[in-house]
Amino acid sequence: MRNKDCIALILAGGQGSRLGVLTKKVAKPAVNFGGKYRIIDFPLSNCTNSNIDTVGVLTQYQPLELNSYIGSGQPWDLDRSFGGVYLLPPYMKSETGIWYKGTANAIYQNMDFIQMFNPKNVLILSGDHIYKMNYAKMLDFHNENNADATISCIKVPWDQADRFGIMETDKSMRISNFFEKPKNPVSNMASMGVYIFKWEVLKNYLIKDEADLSSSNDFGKNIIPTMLHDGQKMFAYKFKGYWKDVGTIYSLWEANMELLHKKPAMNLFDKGWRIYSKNAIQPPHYTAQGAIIKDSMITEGSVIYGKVKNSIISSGVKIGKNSIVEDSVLFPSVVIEENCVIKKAIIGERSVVMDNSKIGVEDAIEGQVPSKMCSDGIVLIGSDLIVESGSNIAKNVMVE
Amino acid sequence: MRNKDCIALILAGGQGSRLGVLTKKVAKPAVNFGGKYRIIDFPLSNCTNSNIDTVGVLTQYQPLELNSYIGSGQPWDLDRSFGGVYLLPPYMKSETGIWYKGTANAIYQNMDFIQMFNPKNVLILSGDHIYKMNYAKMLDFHNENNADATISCIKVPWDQADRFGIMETDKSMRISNFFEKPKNPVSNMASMGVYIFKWEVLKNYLIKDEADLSSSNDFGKNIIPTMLHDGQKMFAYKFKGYWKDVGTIYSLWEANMELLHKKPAMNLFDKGWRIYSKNAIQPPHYTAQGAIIKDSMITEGSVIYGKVKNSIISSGVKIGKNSIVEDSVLFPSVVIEENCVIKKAIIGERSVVMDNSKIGVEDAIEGQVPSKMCSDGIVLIGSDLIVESGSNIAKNVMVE
Amino acid sequence: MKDALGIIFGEGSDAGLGSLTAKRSLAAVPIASRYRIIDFILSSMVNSGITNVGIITQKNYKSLMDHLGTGKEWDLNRKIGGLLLMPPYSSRETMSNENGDLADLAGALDFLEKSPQKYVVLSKSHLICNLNFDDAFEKHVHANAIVTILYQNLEPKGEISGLKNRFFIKTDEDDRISQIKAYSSTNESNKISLDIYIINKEFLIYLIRDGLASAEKGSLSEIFSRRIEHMRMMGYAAKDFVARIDSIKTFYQANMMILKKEIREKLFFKPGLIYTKVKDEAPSKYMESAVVRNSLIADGCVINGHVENSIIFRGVRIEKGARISNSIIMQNSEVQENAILEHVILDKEVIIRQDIRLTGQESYLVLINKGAIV
Amino acid sequence: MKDALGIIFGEGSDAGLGSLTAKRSLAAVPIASRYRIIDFILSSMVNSGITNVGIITQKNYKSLMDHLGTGKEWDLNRKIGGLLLMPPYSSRETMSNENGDLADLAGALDFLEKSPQKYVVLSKSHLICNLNFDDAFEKHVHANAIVTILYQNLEPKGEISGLKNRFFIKTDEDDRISQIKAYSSTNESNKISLDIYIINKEFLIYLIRDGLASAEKGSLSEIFSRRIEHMRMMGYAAKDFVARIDSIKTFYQANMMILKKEIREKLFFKPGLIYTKVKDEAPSKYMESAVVRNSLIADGCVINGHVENSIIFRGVRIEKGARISNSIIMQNSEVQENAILEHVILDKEVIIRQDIRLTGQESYLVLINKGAIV
Repeated sequence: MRNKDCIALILAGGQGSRLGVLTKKVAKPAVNFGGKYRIIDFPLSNCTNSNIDTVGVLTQYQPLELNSYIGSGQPWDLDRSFGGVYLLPPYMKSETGIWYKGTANAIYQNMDFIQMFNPKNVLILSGDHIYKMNYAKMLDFHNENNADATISCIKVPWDQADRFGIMETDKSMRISNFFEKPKNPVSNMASMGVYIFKWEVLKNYLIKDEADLSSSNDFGKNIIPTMLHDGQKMFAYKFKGYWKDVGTIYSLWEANMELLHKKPAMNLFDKGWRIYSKNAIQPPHYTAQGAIIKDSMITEGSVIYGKVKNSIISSGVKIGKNSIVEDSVLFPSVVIEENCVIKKAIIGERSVVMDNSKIGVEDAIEGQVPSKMCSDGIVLIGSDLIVESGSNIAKNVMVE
Repeated sequence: MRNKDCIALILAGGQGSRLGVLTKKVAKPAVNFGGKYRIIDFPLSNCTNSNIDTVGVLTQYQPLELNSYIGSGQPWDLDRSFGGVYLLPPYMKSETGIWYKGTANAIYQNMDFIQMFNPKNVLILSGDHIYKMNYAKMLDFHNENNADATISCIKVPWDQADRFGIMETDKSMRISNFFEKPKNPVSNMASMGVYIFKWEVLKNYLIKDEADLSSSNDFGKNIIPTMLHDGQKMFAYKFKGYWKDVGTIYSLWEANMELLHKKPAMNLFDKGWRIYSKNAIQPPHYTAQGAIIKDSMITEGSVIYGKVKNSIISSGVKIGKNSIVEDSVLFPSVVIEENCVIKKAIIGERSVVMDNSKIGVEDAIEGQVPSKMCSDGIVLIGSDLIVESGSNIAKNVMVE
Repeated sequence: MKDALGIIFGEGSDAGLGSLTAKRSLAAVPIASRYRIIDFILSSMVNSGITNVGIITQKNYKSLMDHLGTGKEWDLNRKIGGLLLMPPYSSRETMSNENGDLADLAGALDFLEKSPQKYVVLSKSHLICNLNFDDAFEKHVHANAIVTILYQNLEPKGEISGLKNRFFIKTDEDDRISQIKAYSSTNESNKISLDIYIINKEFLIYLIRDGLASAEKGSLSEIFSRRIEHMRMMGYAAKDFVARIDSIKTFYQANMMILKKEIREKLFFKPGLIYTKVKDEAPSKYMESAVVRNSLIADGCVINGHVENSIIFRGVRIEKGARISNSIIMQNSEVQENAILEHVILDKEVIIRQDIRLTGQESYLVLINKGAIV
Repeated sequence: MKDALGIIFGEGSDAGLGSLTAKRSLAAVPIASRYRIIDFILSSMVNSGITNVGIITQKNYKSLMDHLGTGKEWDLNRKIGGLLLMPPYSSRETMSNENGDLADLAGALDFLEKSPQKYVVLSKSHLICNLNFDDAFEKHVHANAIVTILYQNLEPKGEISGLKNRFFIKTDEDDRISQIKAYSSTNESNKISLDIYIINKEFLIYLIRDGLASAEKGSLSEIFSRRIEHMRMMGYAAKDFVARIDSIKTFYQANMMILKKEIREKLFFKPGLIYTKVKDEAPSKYMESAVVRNSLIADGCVINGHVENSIIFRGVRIEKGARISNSIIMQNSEVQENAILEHVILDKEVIIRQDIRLTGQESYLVLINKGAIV
């Protein structure tokens, strides 16, 4: 029987309801990012670049687009004969089947899958963070410490620490305490939701946790505190670099805008650590005679006649004459007709903004209710919508 | 947008409980057949050979082995960029998810998937029949008749007709009546569970059927009778050739034995219509000095020292010296040690029969209860079992 | 069109692309910001439903092999059929190109015989086009033709440059071919052959065998011309845009024509998409002082200078103050600050240093070799 | 071993396999019922974690290309790395084989330079083996060696036939190599080189460049021998079964050796599996009068005759009354009723008609060409 040293499992089942209309029809990891990527490209590419060639993607909510996006895994070189990428929805055993109850239960339900590869370690990832990370280095750290579990952590601003799992460690980085979303954080070392476990050890805890009917079957709330309580060797691995949870409209917009910095913390041009994505099969983009483009990223298939400033333009986008797009993120195949003004907007796939429209220009307009999910003036337009000629959409509005 | 003329959907969700211990851990379409195949190889290879390059496999029950068997679809040349093979388990939409309720509901839940390819026709198949069929010819017949639905049918013995959906047709083969499992059949033209529908027409019936809370959401019981009642153009397509439902232990054993006929009706050697399967990566089989093999099929990785008669020997099987295997089907990696006698047995993957054992020789043995699922003297041994030295297992016994 | 296989000649025998084809076959010459020349005819075949394509290569085909890889991007990574590169047989190494098309096709005999399809679509690689052969194929089968030659109507007659190596055909009202003739100034026909053929496979095999035995030379046009009396040959008028690359000049013109909206919108999208090797570059980044006009830009570029009427390939860097016009800048080249390029073609990985000025003319393009530092 | 790439020579320069290599490279010669010779060294590399393999081919590599396809069966259909066939450069066509290994390797320079790995595992294709290079690789890195040569101990000294083209090495107690010497009857060492090398990539590149500039000839053994004073070379004793194919005789012997249980059980399973092209044949069918003893049989065969001590490839038919012993019958051949074959090798697609009798000797095997009808 062949073994794998380490396989990865990506938790991609979450609905991502704070992303509003963007996750109406797709799972959160399938949300577009940075012009030609989807969020899940980041953990998948990290795996490939870290020489981890076996990845299970645990899906549950609206997986169709994610499934057809991932396909055989070829764009990430994950179409391997023994290993590669597997999509793992819940399934029925004997007469019964249950949906994934929590992060730990999702892994529990796929123990047979993991056992196929008989791995020494499993790497647990979540499908909703933008970052570049060499998991191989974390695995080395894990092995050097002969750890039962290693949790990757990053320093967060103190005032945000109560939104994370917070760790206390000794000098050797062994974890002495773990607090899930503490009201009064004792440290600002936050868990990134990236774990490596010895599979033999984790397996037992998953079985115990499943048997415990009071458990919410969650890594942060149940598995990790229990293991720590039992005195298992658990270490914190310090990650330095860009790491961003893009779970809200604002953070998604902000992460896109950060790509436009002169020297962005998330460098997509690094040939030593490419982010792979499924190709859109589009020609080069075309910039017309009258177009003005500054501080922006533009990708294949776009055709620009208007003015684009500080924006992310995805594949196949058309921007008509005399239109202005600023501080915005246009998803694939969006069409902006002529004489429009678009400010601080995220516009979903294939939506069309007809001519003479204004989006995100006015502070408030009668009859338009600002969305709770939008903040800081961001306008969110869903997929496959048509914004009629001469429309005017105020800041903080979400259009479904 | 690209379209497909016809895509196929294979209903592979059934538990196949009449196959007893063989489907304890795997879905019925993943059950081994003919030495190096699994049942689903037949509809998949038929699709490839009929130039249908887009196939959805609807899974629900124990899909892990099926999923890892099908993988990217490469063995069937179904790893296509636009199209290829997709595994379709049930999933959650918004807050809710429901398991497949019936055959029609399974297709209903995957309407978004089908819509991705915008096909003119859909071919619905079941994953538990052994046959070779050119679906392209049936599609031609369907198109020539400008049919809303075409149902493939085969003549069955009159005394079995009450187990099938039975059709009455006029001379042009237009269906005038359809009876699901009639007590007093008026015809012996039985539905093979192979349907072609115009997608636009089927879509509407699926939506209507789903809204009907009294429906059991089944093609044979609901969709087809309703369409017929509405006067849709439905035709019967006569299939001639080998077709076998392998839903019971006996029929599975019999179908295997039929391969050993001198000129078998199911010819696996036909280079014009190959049955593809996932390769086991095994060396050629080895037949030792003292071995005697007659009227049998042996495949890669097997090593035969004993006597094999009228049997199917799958990949990686070992048969020790002085052992006799007759009228049996040994699944992959079965080991028969020395001095055993095996008669009329089906032995599951990786099971080991230790030396001096007798299987299927005695009519009855005290303490061994014949299984309701076994008949005609067939013994069924499950997967991953060890039959201890000197065991004696009577006819019609199922060992779990 | 499951019943047709494709054959593409990797070389144009008349490829005069200077240093662009010094170390690569014509088929592998980069074009239109992210493609290689062969992508267009290969995608046309794939979009017509052909799943079995053989490519006849001669020399210098390492870059072509590298480009095509497993054939994945064209969905030709198939177990049944798929992409096959046909290198020269060792027994053919002594032959020279002068032996003509049949000698080149001899390397494909085995492929032709083992493939189940009954018809062959045969083309050279040097056509920039987006074609669908379904209609021509149906007409070929329906007309019981042995060969169908795809042609275009020249309006007005004989107005394209570089006609001297081209063949013209005459057809009757049913499009049956009555004459195939090399271009001459007194040409009486405006139907110019595209050198794309639909041929019955058994006949092609016969022709190759027969031609080898008798050492018959020349191009397929000449060979068909000699047999015009004996066989049923049909013409088929292709109405889509087709540019033929057979010189630096036509190469440059084809690139510039793609800047035109009406050509671009058809060439890349209709009737099918054009596939090419994926490079996983980030979207291109326009910096603060970027000024870009009427240009095609691939992914992975960083632009801080001026670009006008130009074709920019993947991974190109254009620094502040640099000015590029009417030029073609291939993959991973770098144009440093205040450099000025007009009517220039940079091959891959060229570096143009600060303040350098290179100026060509439309009639005399400056061509810089791969990897050069200027 | 993610930090090593593989290079395999498709030809053995000393391949004397008669008509078996007339139209295919040595690497593509069928062996052991369902494999080609290259499968063993290629699978060894893949099982050692190498994901980037270049194969240097010269002539006749169409069948090799066809066999390897997209590399899928070896899990080498990769986007990053994978399988690369390296055809001869056109500039090299004038060179002959006598220029030696460095000239052959020149075709791989580009591949070596563009690959990210730091080490190279280099082998000829003609070894029937199942090796794992992990341990040798670790020792190579740990010992700071520039080159590690894999060798085997001959016990007793010099007992294998065909030693005359082989090289022997002497090592000190740390396995550092002190001498590399061609075989002679007075040979003092029992360490015979397998011609498998682990080499630091930068050094290999230097060697190729340097060797080309000075037109250095000879095999790598000779080239390393000349430099033995200047560089740290280590030996590594491989303890597994290795058969070397360099004549019809060694080819036949290797096939027959695989009939032995202890060799078969290791060669196909340990340390890894041996991959080959999948053909989708049905299981083999034994009919009523089949008698098979001590033989290896691939899938897709129909056996109704007698087979003893033989190697039967895929899709072979053996009719009633036919008797085959001590023979190798390749793919899709057919032995008709009452024919008798002893010590015979049938290439692919041979037909032996009724009642024909062919008898060779172990010292003189009868070899029938591909496609022959006897």
